[in-house]
Amino acid sequence: GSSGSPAAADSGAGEGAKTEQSKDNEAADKGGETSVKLAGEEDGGEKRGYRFTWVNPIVGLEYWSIAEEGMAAADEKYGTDTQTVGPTEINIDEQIKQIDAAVAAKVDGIITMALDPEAFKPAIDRAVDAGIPVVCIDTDAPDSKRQYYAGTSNFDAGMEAGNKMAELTGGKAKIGILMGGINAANMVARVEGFKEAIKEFPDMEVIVTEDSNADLLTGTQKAQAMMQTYPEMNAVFGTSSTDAQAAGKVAEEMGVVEDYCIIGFDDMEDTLQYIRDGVVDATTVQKPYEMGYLGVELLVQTIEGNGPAEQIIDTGVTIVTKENVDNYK
Amino acid sequence: MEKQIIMQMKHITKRFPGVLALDDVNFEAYAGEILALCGENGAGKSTLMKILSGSYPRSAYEGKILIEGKECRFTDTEKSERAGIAMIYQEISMHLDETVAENIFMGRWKKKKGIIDWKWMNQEAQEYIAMVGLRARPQELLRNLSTSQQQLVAIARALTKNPRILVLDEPTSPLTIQESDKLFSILHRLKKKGIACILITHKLGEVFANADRVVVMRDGRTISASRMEETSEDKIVSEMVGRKMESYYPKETAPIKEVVMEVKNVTVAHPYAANKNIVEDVSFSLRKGEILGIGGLVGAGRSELVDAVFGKIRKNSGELFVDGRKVTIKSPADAIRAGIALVTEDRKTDGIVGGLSIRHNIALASLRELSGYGIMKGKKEKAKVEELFSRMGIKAPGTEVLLQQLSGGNQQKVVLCKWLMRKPKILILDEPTRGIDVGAKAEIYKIMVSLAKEGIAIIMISSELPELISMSDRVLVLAEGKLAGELAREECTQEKIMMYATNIGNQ
Amino acid sequence: MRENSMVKKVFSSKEVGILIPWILICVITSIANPAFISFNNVINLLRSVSITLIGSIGVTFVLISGQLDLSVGSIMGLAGLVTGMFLDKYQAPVWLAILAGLFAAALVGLFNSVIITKFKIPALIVTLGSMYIGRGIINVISKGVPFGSFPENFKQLGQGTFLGVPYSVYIAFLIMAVGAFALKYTVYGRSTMAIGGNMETARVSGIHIGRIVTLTYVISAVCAGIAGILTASRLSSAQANAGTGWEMTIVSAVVIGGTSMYGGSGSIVGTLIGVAIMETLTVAMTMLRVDAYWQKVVVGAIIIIAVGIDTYRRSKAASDKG
Amino acid sequence: MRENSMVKKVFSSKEVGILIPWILICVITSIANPAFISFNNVINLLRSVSITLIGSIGVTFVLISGQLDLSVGSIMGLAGLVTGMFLDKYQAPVWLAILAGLFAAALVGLFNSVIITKFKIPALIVTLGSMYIGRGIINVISKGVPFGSFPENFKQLGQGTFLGVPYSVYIAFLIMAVGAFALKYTVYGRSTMAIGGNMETARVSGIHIGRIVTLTYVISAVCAGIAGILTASRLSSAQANAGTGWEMTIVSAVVIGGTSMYGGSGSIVGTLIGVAIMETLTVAMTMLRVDAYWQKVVVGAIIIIAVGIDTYRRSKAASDKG
Ligand SMILES: Nc1ncnc2c1ncn2[C@@H]1O[C@H](COP(=O)(O)OP(=O)(O)OP(=O)(O)O)[C@@H](O)[C@H]1O
Ligand SMILES: Nc1ncnc2c1ncn2[C@@H]1O[C@H](COP(=O)(O)OP(=O)(O)OP(=O)(O)O)[C@@H](O)[C@H]1O
Ligand SMILES: [Mg+2]
Ligand SMILES: [Mg+2]
Repeated sequence: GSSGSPAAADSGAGEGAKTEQSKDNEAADKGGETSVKLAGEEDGGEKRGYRFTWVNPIVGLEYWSIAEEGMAAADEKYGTDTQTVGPTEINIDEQIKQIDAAVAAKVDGIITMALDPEAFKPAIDRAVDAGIPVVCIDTDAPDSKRQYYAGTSNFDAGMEAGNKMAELTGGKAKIGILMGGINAANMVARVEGFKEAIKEFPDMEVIVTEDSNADLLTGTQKAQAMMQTYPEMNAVFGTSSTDAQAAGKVAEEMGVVEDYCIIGFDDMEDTLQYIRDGVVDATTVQKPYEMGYLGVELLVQTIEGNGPAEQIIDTGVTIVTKENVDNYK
Repeated sequence: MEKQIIMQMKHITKRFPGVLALDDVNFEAYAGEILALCGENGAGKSTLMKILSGSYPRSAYEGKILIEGKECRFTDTEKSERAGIAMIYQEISMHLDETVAENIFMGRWKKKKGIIDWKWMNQEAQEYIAMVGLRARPQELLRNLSTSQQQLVAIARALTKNPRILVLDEPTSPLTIQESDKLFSILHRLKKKGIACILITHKLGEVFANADRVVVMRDGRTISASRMEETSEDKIVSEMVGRKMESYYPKETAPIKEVVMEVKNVTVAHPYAANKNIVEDVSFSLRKGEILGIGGLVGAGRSELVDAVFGKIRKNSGELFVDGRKVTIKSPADAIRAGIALVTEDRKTDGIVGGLSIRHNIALASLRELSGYGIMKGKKEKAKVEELFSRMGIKAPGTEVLLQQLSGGNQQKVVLCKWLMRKPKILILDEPTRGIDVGAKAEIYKIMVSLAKEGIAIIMISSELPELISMSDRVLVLAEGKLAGELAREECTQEKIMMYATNIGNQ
Repeated sequence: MRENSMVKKVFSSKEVGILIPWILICVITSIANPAFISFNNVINLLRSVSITLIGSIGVTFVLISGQLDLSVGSIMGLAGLVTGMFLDKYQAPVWLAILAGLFAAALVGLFNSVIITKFKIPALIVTLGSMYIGRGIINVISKGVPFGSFPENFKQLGQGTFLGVPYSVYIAFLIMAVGAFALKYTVYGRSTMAIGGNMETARVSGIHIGRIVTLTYVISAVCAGIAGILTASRLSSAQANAGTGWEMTIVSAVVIGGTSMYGGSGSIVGTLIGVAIMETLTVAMTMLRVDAYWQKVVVGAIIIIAVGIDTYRRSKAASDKG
Repeated sequence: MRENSMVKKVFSSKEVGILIPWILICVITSIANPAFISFNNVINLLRSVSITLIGSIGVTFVLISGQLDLSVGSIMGLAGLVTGMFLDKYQAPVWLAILAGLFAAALVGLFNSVIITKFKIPALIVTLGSMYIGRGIINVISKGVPFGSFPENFKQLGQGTFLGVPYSVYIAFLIMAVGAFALKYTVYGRSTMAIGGNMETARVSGIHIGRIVTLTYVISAVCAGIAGILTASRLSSAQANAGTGWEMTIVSAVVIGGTSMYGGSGSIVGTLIGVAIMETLTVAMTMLRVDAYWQKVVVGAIIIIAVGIDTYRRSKAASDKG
């Protein structure tokens, strides 16, 4: 059994708060698609031999390991090879360097997660201009020339969490937020979405925000201090994969599980267990496996010219609660 | 006396990058003798002894060592210690942040049931401290002791090892006469017990007063080995220098002109003892062309006095006039600007930068003068450095050699060059000839005289009374931080200085 | 250092200085928010302090000997992960899993010291390299997936209490006592001080530098390993990114506690207070309701002020006496 | 060093040693993947090297003077962010925005040096404190949201090229040349070396320690600031977490380049090679298709081996000459 994972600005991605996925850009990319048609059969399990590079925002984070499982499955199916590169802590600069290196290495396609759309746009455009197709997963760079995007926006995911909390607390909540990195764009987007959702409820209010650094140990320290300092607090929203677990752990230790509505992010095994036990109330789940799988599949399809017409594939958000915890997948 | 050879070094050759430090040296010592090892700075004395003590491991040199006829292969100092060799190093300082007892027993801590027995060590240390005549508690931090007191600790440390061969590399350089006498009485006692004491020194007086034999080295070779009665001071000197030397003290009285510096009521608080002044209300004046000696016992506060004048340490009160104008000196930089230069007592801590070249060290105090708009004038620098380098006869392959590779005496010459480069009005020398060979000493005296002739005023602190008496135009004697007396050249004798220094003269 | 009572010996004036800012932090926080001195909070604080302290004691020895160890964060993560893997994946008995974790840690320490002493490569480079290597091995082993099905008795180690006090506090206290004793009363401790104070002097005094340095890195690694295993137990989960950046927190805590970065002097009790300051600050910021975005500014300022008070006090003490 | 040609002077034997492993890395990578020496990749590599190099030159001076600067990562982020804020939020002209960024950087450097020289607090603590404070200010200013609407001419700075070579390469080369010259041929450089070698000797020789140290920290901060602004320009975005952990990369690069952590010796050309090794490794791993999970292991090992080769060569050279 494996379980929760930490890590700076975990999973989701940073759509800058304002970049919504609605701003589709249909025209942008015809040029990129044409160039790289290598020999390869249409479909099937044959060896295509394409070499893809996946530029991971945080190597070693469970969320992305799941996405990589999806990629591996697609690699298996299409006979491709996807290499993982990337930093172990958030470092946009290094991600960009890796994209450029992959372009220089003339790989057949690049998968990445555009932690900051503005920063990624030039690098993605350079890749596409060099004839290398790019697919964004989890977080989009909507104004770039990338061919496809598969994922859900963090803003929307945050909104779903906010709505769920309103539902669970009857619209009455003093909320403490545990953020997995207060300066990580994807965390900021989730919080903004969350706040957008609770705006409509006059009796819901965020009274404190703390930085857990996406680290379980720091998260528990902060959750504990928050719960003791703000007696009026009755709900916790955790934005990274370890935060709900941290809050749940502390609530359990202090014997105050009943007093708090805890909603988190991602479906780490420990979080799911806490949901079964009624310690954590809900968690917001994106689908990294699907994203990874789609990343490879869309690249193959782009190269072979048979991809879907729609550039944006929404992989959706699921809110997991006690009711659906064993069958949501 | 029939004495047996206790130690032989045969065909020892040692190379450093670019230097042949020892060239096929043969050296032997007898049980129960005091053997002096003499030679110019850089002759290879320290290197030879470091080989004996295992400080340079077996793989780093050629040749072999026989102890009582048995060949020994020392890979580290612990092995040589076991063979009965103890050494007091010339350049190696001790652990300043530890206690006296700790320094004495470092590496050989006494244990009781696996636990270090501080009580025993402090008691034991007390005995050795008393033996060498040190006035300090075993628990005192070494940092709080003066350089000479630290040297006594090093000697105590060597004695605890009960050596059969005791090597002392310039042990008396930082010591006063009384302390030296004490040391020699210890050495004579050891000698009677059959211990071989090898003494490196530049003070020939000591050699003749105490040694049984003397070995002279030059340029990495042994030149002679003779019994004291077979040789003479002149002979040793000429063997060392390779030529005949005239008098050591070339004192000519330069015309003494107007007052260049006046020091008024300098008081410096003791760094540790409360309500005590290490220098108290000292005033004196200094004239152009004059060499002013400052004498006194160790701990009299001579160093503190000049350090305070130079702005190296903080003074509590006192005024300074240079050329009749009052100058405020808060840092060495202020003093240097006022035309003062200071060759400090301990070159290792504040005289040299070991990791930099000779050139960088010599230029260090004159960076502004050797530059324009902040950029060094390379040619000018090189020329001036080369000139001083050869004038002082520094023994090194060139001016780009790192200072830490020079022998102790040559480092001292570099420090002197650094200040001469500035052409100061007032040159303060705190124990300037410490660790310097006779040739270079004479050279330094000559330079002092010629500087004085040029009208430079010189202050010289010295614990070597002959040097103080022969070189000074006037001697100030400090005792317990106060000015105890002033002696003109004519009335200056060892007895008078000692009288004032021990505060008898004041009555 | 005179012959004084044991208490005075332990709290020599050196450590008292840095105690003052810590007490200030505690007093101010308690007044602003009495919850700070609630039983729960104190116990939690003790728990965090104890775990960080264990790692810091090893690093104190490293710094005193004039060396540097940047790999402790990776070692902490690695030890926790290896223990977690043995428990979760191989269902090994607890003692074996812990031994395996400590063994992995000791191995990294040994690697560090062998490279440093045999090849004379600067410690900064070697331990930076092993920091990377250790983190890399963690990634290879875990692929980011934490291990977490631990038996109850293993979880007790980091979560359980005896007489209301977490086990980890007893462990830390024990290690601290042994460390403080070793520093003063064993040949190893004295040799470490000597090497850090002046390596050349130590060498000619017949101290085996290589052996002492090797031992020091292994001690540091094992301490980090213990801290990593306790963390995994405390969280019921061996995280792949555990200990990231921990080396800086620890070196800072040790230096705040008065140990010199350049070797030769330092104190275990000082390290305790340094760790206490760092850990207390994390909680105190929340308790004082300092905005999350401002917290780092405040923490940074307090670190400087705390050491500033200490420095001022010491220089004043020196001149008062004089 | 005798009277040699300029070239020989610059590439004194000290730097050549560490050049060898770098060349090895390049050759091996090029053979395995010729794309490594493609025009595009070389340019990209040059760009990365140049930006890191700028920051490293400042830190080289800091280390040579026997000091330490952990705040460069925060300063880098802060300068980029302030410039970004001026451009994006206040629509300021480019020159003003850059000046504002550099001013903010210099201010942190000044803060460091004043606290260090006036209050005698250890540099590790002070720059750790200002690392926190700087990062905190970034958080307060940005609240995690990057600034990003930059005018085209600002973007050109980090992205544009002249004769096919990025502007940042010219800037870095200029700074490097000035730095190398300053170290060897100016009063400032000489003083820095002396202070790092033996601070007391330097003081007694009339060098104004306070001034030189102050200047050094400001230089280090401004260099980090330039790197931060170039990074913002290169990414078309000023990130709140830019420069996190950068201080370690940089100190490592400088030490790999042969500068001593303990002051007194070092070389700018060595730093260039150290930076080149670190940056090349990142790209080479991708080019060699080394899996990300293994990359850290490989990078760590190569860092140790690279410095090991250099150390071995030097010790051999020393014994050969003798
Ligand atoms: N570590 C070293 N590296 C390079 N050269 C050295 C080193 N140590 C000594 N030398 C050289 O070896 C020679 C002998 O030095 P040594 O220290 O033995 O002289 P010495 O006779 O003790 O002189 P002094 O009276 O000045 O102490 C000198 O030329 C010196 O420059
Ligand atoms: N750092 C220090 N801490 C405590 N006491 C000191 C320190 N330096 C010197 N002293 C004490 O101050 C007194 C003066 O010492 P100092 O060595 O300066 O005298 P001196 O007359 O210059 O003798 P020397 O011949 O050794 O140069 C001594 O009693 C010494 O123990
Ligand atoms: Mg010598
Ligand atoms: Mg003196």
